[in-house]
Amino acid sequence: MVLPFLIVGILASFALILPGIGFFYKGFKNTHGWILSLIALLASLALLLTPPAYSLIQDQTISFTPSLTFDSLGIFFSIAMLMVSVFVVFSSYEFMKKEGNIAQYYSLILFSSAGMVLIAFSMDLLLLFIAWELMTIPTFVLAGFNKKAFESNEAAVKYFVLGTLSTGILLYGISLVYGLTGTLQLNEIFKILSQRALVDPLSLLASSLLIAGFGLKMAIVPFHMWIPDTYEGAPTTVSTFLAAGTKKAGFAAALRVFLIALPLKGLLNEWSLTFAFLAIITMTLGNIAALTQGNILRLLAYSSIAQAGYILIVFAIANGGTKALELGVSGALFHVLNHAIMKSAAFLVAALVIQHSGRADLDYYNGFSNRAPLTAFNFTIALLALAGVPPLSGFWSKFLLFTAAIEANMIWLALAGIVNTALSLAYYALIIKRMYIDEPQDNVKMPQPLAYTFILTLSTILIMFFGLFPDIVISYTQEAAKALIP
Amino acid sequence: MILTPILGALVTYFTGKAGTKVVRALALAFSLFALALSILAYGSILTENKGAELNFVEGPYPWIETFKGLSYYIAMDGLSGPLVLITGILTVLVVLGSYDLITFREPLYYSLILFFEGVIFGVFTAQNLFLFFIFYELVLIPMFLFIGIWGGPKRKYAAIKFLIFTSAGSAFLLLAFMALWIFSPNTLNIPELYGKIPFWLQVWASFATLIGFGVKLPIVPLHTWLPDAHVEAPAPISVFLAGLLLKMGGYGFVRVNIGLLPEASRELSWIFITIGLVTMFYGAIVAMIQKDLKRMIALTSINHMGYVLLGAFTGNLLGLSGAMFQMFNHAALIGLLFMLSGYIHEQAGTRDLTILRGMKQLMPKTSLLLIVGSMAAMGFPTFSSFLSEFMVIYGAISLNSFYAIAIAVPLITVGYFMWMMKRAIFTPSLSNHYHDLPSHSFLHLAAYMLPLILFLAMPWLMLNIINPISAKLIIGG
Amino acid sequence: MEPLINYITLSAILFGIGVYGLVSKRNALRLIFSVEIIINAAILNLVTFSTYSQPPTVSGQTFALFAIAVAAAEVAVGLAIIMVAFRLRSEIDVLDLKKLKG
Amino acid sequence: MVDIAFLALAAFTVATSLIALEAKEIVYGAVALGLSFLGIAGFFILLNSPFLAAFQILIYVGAIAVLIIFTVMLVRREVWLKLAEDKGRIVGIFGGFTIVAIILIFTISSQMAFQFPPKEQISFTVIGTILIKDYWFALEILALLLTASVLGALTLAKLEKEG
Repeated sequence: MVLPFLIVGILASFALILPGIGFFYKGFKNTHGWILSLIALLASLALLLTPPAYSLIQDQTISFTPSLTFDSLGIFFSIAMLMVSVFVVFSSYEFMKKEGNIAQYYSLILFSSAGMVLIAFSMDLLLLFIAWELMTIPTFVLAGFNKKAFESNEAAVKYFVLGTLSTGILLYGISLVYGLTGTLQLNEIFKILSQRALVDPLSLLASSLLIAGFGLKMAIVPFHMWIPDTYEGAPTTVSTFLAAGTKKAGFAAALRVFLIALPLKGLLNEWSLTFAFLAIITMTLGNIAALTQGNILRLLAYSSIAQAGYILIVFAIANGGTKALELGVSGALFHVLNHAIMKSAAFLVAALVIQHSGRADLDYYNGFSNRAPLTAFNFTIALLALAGVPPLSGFWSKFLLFTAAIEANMIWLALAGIVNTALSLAYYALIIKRMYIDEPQDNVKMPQPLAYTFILTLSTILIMFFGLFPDIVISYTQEAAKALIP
Repeated sequence: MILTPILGALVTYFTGKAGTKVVRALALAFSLFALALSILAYGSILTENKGAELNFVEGPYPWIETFKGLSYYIAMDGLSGPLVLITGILTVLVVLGSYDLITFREPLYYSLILFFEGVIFGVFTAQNLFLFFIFYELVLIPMFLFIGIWGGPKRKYAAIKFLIFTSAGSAFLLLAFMALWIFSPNTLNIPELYGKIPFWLQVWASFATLIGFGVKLPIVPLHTWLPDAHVEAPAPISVFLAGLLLKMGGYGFVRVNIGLLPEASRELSWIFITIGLVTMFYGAIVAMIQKDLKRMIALTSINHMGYVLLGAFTGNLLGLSGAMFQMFNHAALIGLLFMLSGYIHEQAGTRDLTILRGMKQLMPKTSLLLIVGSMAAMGFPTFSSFLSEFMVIYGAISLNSFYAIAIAVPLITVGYFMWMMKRAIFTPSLSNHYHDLPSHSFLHLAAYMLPLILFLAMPWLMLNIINPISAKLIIGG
Repeated sequence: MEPLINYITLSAILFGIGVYGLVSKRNALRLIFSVEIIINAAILNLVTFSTYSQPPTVSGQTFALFAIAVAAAEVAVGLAIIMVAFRLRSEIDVLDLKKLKG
Repeated sequence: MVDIAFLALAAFTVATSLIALEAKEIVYGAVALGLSFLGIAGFFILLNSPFLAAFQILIYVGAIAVLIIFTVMLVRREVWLKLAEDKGRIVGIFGGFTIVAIILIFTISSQMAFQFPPKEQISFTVIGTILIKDYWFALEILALLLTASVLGALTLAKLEKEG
């Protein structure tokens, strides 16, 4: 139980120290901030990955506060999200060479990461809310970090309005849940609600509001309109952080709230149908919109919406029996991890290109494989994994999710997912086609900075490794799923 | 066995800087090595007469503990043997044939060829449905790049069309396999699934695989990607496409539908056979009106694959063995025809049958090969393709005499090949700037005929390996 | 004291006003006003439920406390973003911000 | 049944929030928004939560509203003082009413809609205990959050040297 405190402590103290140093020590350079924040993130990651961490799972005796838990679900999400942070910080090195306010940038990323870790571990709506805000508020600033660019600022304004709206909606939903039960502890909420003979209609309203609140972060379809604009306008490293990191935190929060606090018998049917509907709409719309984009960032944004649709399947099958749920949760967790890696990699390639050339249109990628062979290869692997081509990691998680849908007797949902996967291959293949087949406009070699190459190659290795040996992750996610399902 | 070419692919790619000669030599060496392996494997199955059993079993090694169904399980039996053999042969021939026809980005090309070979080996030997599916999907990537990079003028369109059709097809396949997995969560090893699937599931799975494999085969309403892909692909790749990729569909039908879903296959055989007949007729008739030599050959292969579907679902020994035999023969003969069309295109500058003439005087060697190849494609009794077509049709007739109309198909085929030959070869030419084949190419192309003649002369070489497995499949179990 | 429904109705109306503003206004500041009204409705809800819960609890009031503080932090950041926007251009009409198409 | 004080306050709050959105001059809107925050504080007193009321006045009225007014005044020299014609008003009204209707439908069908507050009331001093006992960690996180937002706001608002 000490671990979450420790991690948040490490991240927060580095986050606090960084601007302090930046203020007092005039010689503060990009390298310093980069190294310091990497140390903080890697230390936290190492703490989560060490074996003692797992022995602590069983030991629930040391507890400082009832609002935190330390379970495998939380560890899993924290690992996935911290990995994204590491990716982002690592590749920010190039981006920050040209920017001011270095210390603040890294510090805000660390603050936000601390918030994400906390979300993964909270068992109390109050703490969840505060952690949610700790994650969100720094990202408002980060989205508008490029103060001289209109696009960045527009992205920030839109993101801010929608972000605070999600705060408001979330708050309203939480207030209803609190009004129904008189408590904020997730376990207690479930206990009290399940003791009632009737399901209060207000709980339905509350869950819809919570779906909407989380959905704004998760990029579920009716709440997705800000996503492409923000991802396009914000500095691309920040978009990576938003798409691969904070979005996952939305799923972490939603999983906790919906599978621990609100799985009520009377509610489940309405829920599963709503979620199944949302899932189908989200993936279909995301994929179709992605097909028509001419801008790599918007394409990736829409594909990220589609990916959110796949993960939503897990909520839709909550009614389908323990086995389906177990498969689904484990698939969703795996997909979260995969998506964190694949999306980071894809966005970082876009970031690299934008930094080099300032261009985000797809035409620039024509003949990319000649100009930057290694980057093109890594990008291809990431895209194929996003499309769910076996045996890359993205295949297995989608496979688990779809199987769960079949297991829960929702074959149509699985079918929709599979058809969508096939559809999505089309636009990923179009990018690959551009990179390998189309003639480039010019044959100028593009520099492949070491930081990017390292992180992209690492992601390729991870994608292939998890693809060839998915067992390592799946056995863990299944354990986490069992912990989550009563 | 699978690893050899894939390893070769990596080596070839990374030696790419050393120059194209090294790359070619390496690719040839690796493919020859793979060919030797496959001949050895084939030979040992043949001599020990173990066509019905699994040989060279690797596994099942559990791959993913939590998915009980998935294991690494590879083996060869009488069904995979001939296909593995022809894969080995075709790869060597394609590597040889690419010397003249592929002129840029060689390292990538040859490494993709070897990668493709390895994956195809995987498809034909996988004994686990998941493993099979993974290889099946992986084939798409090199093929997509082949068509897209080295293809003709409309290559981009053809590549994307190919990818979308086939990936949509495999989506259905995945759905079927997932359903099977949910039904039997502990294993998807093909030998362990025999006869354990309830009938209703078999029916649903049959429909899904009809689409899934049907796209690859291709059956008629789903075939439209094929002519485009063939026409745009470079000649050596067309050989792969027609010779091996289409076989994946046929192989899938035999392995999965006949093998795992026998009751449904029996009940629904009229659907499959009807589609097979339609495919045969369609392929033959549409081929007749083509002006482009290559497009004509592509449509011929649709026609030929119809035989496979027809034979496989006749449910008797003759038909099934004939279908398997046909797959092997077709791979060899279509390889020859496509390579020829490639050479003709290069030498004569056109494949348009309305322009192409007088090859008899100007390109005697080419004409000879074209005549021979066409004869093989017609099912002329000097080649083993005659044997297999005969077996299929005979098998079909013995099932239901109505299927005798299938006899009409070879007649149509003969008709349009004759017309083509009259046009292109025997009509006197108007110009005389065509060049004939160099003799090394002639030898290389003639090599395609070897298996066809060999297996006509000694059909037992093939049938001894095929018959046991088809007998086993028909009896069930 | 009123029955609970009166308070919920009130907060619902405030929520509705917020939504109305969000849908119909195209000025960044007014949008922030609307969102603040929604947050206030939620806070009012929290305090109401805290008082009306049986047996009475104060965690709702505690939550409200936190929420108010968080809202303050959010507004500070939001206004800073608006200031940047203002500096970049004198127009902050969101419709004009629609250079990026939705 | 309905308290006059409640009614009056409700009317005041709703009216001021509407004015906040509809006022021609955005400065008046900002002031009205502050007043509506004040109205909410009034409800907190009606709900026996004087501590919350004090907090609301301190933070929302004293800090947020003032901050907003300052911003509005700072920026008011510029063109965007006048609002553009709001096109989506009818849709907006429809959306607002839908939300109100949905919430009310769900609430009325709920068992607790016509509840009255229990007789006994907890003293607000308990809040302090809870803060220290259960939510000390959340409090620390809140401190982090405030630091982060101040840091962020400063970063954004700071004038860069190059201009």
